[in-house]
Amino acid sequence: MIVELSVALSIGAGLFAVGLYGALSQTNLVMIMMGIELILAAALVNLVAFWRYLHPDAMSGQMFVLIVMTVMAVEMAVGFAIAIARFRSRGSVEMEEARELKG
Amino acid sequence: MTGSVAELFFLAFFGLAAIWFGIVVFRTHSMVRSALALLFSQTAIGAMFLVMQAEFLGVLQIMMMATEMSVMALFMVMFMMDPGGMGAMDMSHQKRLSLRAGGVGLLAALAVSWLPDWGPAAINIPSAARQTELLGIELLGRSMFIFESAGLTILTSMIAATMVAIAPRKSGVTHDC
Amino acid sequence: MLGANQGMMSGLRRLIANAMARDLCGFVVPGPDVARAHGLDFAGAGLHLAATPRHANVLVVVGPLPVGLLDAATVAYAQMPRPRAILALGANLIDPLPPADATGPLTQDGLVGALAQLRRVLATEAFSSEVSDFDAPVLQTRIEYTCPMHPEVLSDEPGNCPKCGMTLLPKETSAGGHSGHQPKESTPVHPPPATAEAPAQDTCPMHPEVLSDEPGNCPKCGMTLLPKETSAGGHSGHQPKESTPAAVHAAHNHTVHATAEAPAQYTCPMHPEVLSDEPGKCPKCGMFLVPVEEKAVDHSGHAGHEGHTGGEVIDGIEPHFMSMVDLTRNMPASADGLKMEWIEVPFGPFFPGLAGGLGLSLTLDGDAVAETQVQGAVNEAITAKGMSPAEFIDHFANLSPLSPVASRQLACLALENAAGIAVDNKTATARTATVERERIASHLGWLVNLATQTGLVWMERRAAALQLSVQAASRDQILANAGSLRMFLHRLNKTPLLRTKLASNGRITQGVSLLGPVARAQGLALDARTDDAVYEALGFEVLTQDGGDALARLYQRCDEIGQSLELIARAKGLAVAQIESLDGVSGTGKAVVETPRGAAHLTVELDGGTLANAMYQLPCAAHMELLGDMIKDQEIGDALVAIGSLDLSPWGLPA
Amino acid sequence: MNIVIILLTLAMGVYFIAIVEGWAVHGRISLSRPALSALALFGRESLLVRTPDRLFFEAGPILLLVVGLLAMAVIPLAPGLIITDLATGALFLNAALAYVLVALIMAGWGPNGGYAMIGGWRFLGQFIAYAMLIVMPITAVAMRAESLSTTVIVTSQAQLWNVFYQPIGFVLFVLAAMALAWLPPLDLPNAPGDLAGGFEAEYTGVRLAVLRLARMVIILAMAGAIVTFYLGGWLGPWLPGWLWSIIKMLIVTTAMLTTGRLVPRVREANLLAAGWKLGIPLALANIFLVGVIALVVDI
Repeated sequence: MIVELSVALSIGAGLFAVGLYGALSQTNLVMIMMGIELILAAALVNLVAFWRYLHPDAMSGQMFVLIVMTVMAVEMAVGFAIAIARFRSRGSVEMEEARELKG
Repeated sequence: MTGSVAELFFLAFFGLAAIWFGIVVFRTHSMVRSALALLFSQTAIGAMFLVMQAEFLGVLQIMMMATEMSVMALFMVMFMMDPGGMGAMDMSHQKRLSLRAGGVGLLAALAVSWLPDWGPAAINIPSAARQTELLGIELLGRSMFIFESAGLTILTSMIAATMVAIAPRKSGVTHDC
Repeated sequence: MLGANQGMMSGLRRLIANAMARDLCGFVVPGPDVARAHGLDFAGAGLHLAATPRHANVLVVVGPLPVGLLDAATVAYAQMPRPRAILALGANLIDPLPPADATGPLTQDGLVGALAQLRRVLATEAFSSEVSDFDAPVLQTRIEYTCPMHPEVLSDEPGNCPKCGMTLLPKETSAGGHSGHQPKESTPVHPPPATAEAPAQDTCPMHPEVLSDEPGNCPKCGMTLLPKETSAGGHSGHQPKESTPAAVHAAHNHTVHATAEAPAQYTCPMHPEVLSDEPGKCPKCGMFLVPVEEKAVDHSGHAGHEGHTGGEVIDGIEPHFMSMVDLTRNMPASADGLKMEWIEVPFGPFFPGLAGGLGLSLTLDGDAVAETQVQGAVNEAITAKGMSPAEFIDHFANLSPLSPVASRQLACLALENAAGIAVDNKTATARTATVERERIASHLGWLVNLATQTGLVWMERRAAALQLSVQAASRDQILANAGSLRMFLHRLNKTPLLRTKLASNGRITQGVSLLGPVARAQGLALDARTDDAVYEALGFEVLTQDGGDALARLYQRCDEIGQSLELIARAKGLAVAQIESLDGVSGTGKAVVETPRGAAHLTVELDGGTLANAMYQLPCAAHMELLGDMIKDQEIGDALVAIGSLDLSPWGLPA
Repeated sequence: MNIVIILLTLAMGVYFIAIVEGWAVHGRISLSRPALSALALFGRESLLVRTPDRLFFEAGPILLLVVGLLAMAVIPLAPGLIITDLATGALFLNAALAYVLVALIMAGWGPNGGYAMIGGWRFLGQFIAYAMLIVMPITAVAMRAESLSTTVIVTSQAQLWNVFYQPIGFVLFVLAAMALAWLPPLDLPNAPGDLAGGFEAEYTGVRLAVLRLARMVIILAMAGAIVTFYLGGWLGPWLPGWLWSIIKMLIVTTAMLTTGRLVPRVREANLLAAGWKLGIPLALANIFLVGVIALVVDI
């Protein structure tokens, strides 16, 4: 039983829950992206915690963190591009008004 | 053992700070505050990495998020109806569903993190300098392909994002739809 | 001292007060350019200048100010942190400002003396245990409450909106007590703050000031800038100028609700032939059906206000949802196609780098200029009737403090023409040389402003020193100075990056009649001096540039400085135009003089030795109209440089 | 003890910067004026604007100061004379400096004023132009030193200073450092001629004093970074190491404070274009060259 690991994982769980709530409940695309960022951050916490408390010798754990950070950056870039394009064409980034994206 | 207690304390402290800032993100009405709360949440996570002796990752996280979230703040101001939060506008929907989903997710993740026996904790952590070195060897050795793919992905997404975002040529298309 | 800070004069405070007395930082109204034209050298007197009143502790009032500028100066004073002092040079009536702490005549000696006086006052009275608030009618505000969603709801009491139940938010209006909303006079929405330290400060946010917590727009909630939509049914075309301070989404809710109440039809975005009265999915592709928009708008007329809090639910859209599409529909789009909120920011009348007194209000889209408003003339027209000629000449010269000599020359010429007096050639040449001297000084003053705008500190200092040395110098002194002047111009031309900064900035597209250096930089050989026999005798030829941008205007003015130096060298002396008296003369006379900013015209009617009428036309009026088109979509820095390149003088223009 | 010495150096350096800046702006050297100005600022009222975002308004200047001090923490003045010798010092410096942006956005947003807000967001644009030019030259420096630790970076220059080893990186880094410390001609966020003080425009009294102090600390930290990464840190003959560090830092600050004022302020769009179209390719070329040299030559 490693208390630190469980604490770190619980914090990851908390971040995940907050992020999930945000991603589902917000109406604005940018706010939804914030929720997704939080979910990814939760993943980061878990990865680092596993690396630290279980396999500190295996650097692939840290490398995975780097990849997730890249994914976060990509998500931002793509998300903002969509936001700009949508705002340009429709004047809104509210998801309520983007129902054709839901289909 | 004192080291472990201190580690536990700081882990919990920064972790709770991260969660609290994460909650602030969705509770404040001011969009700049929202983006900066997310920044501080991410910074607290970076501090957690430092506590967990992943120095390179921690510093990297702290550095990257400053830029990312500042850009986020700019977009929030651009794309929200009420970026100052003066109108105290409600910008959420399907609240109950979201709360339930979040709650279920929380419980499941908590159960997974506390129920199993994770085995003994690792004792020997490489020093920060050694870690950086090992990480470099990992990145440019065994994981080079993945690393390069990530690099290419980010390059592609940069270009694609720019393409999508720049103004379309005016060809009789009105923007008033 | 009225502007003292709260606190007893204890030991530490005494030290601080002494430090303050030695570290004076001034904010000059109407502007350093006017002060320099009067021969004031602040750097020489040991007074640093601040770009904003917030960073200053001395308000320097230079010369008598017209009423409009005094009000603006009062606001600037209110924005200065205490302890603050007023230094009035050659200005007696500065109401509504509090009485000056130090006064002096409008000369360099007067400035030095007044500063010494001020230092003594500051060192002893910077802190006071009894501090009264400064108040003036121009600073008054009144709090009104309004609904962020329904701007038409206005109330003197806090409470809830009768339409949607939201809490009403306070906003400030001027005490003038008009309920029509003018953007200039209100700042919306945050609750009034608890002022932090020290005596409650009247930081009046409401005036075209160099400070920026100002008029009408909350840059945060930006909602102020939204177009005003008046009725529930039709979007009445946006009028950005008249937008009300509180957020204005009157219409959009109604439209959304209308879609619910009206028997709207739903269609598939992919299959337009699918029409249904019920929301749901498309039988062909399974996509969500969307309401047909025109139908909704048709019915919005009877949607009314009822049922605002009602529970009608559209598929996929929650009740109370505020549609951003409707909100942004009528917003003006910027050049890049994005519909962003605009903020209106005042630049001037005391903005560093712009001519003192020139009040501009720029509507900014991001940091590009979307719209420009010029606040126009700063002083009243003079009523010449009944003035004696000498009186008229003085008044007319004071009308344009940036080029008083040329104005004096113009007045004298016109009066002499009216009286039929002929001036001998030598005097005429000497007078002309004085006008040329002023041209050099004025162009150097313009270079100081350009340097301020572009951040070239060495150039600012050097040009200011040269201007002060040339302005009142004799012919020999000017000629002795000519070498350093030419060297300065040479170094200016060599400045790296200045060329790229100015090139193709401030091009004029409109067909407005141009005057002076601006016209000549455009390639038009327009110069009142060509028709002048005196100039012809001096061998004057018109110089032109053909760029038509800010760079060409810089080169043009540099060339003109050189040309004026030559003209002064050829003339044998300097003399300021003057007329003793014209007893009992009647007649009409006209004259035109090429001032540093272009040709100025004056027609006077004399009746028995006093003036019956005077009609004048000063050069900058036409150029004022250029601003809007010239700086549209420019980045602020460039826009300000472009405005500066016209060398506008707001003084003496028709309102 | 280290901390005391470094803080003393910092205080002296800041005072020196104030004197040099007074000279650059007002054209005369006054030894007492900075002290008087600072005292006077403490005596002045610290106004709160009418409707601020109070949290950001207060936090902006303080965060800026903290960031400057954190950046100073990894600058070595001599072997062992450093507050924390992190294994990832170069990256840490970078991370700390990224928060200059955050502080400026806060300070710009907080006062609820047009000039301030434009100034704050302008700095974001400026950041996007210069950020890569901070990171990439540091990468090349770290490649040569084979470490991110600032002390190792200094010792790696024992044979040849990096300014000669990678001159392209040096020029880019100095320009980026000037942009980071918003020194003229890159003083877009507080441009006196366009924005009348920009994000500073609403600050008065003590808050303004903190803001200006923080800015000077940042200038000093950037000078320290330039000295550490490119000018061989404490390395030098005859004099003790810490003196060399200080002398070099003062020379670099003087150069940074004075030379930029000879050119007009750069427009943001041009800065972005230069940063991305010219700066980044050059920085990549620099990394490539350093890599090749490091493999081929043994210095």
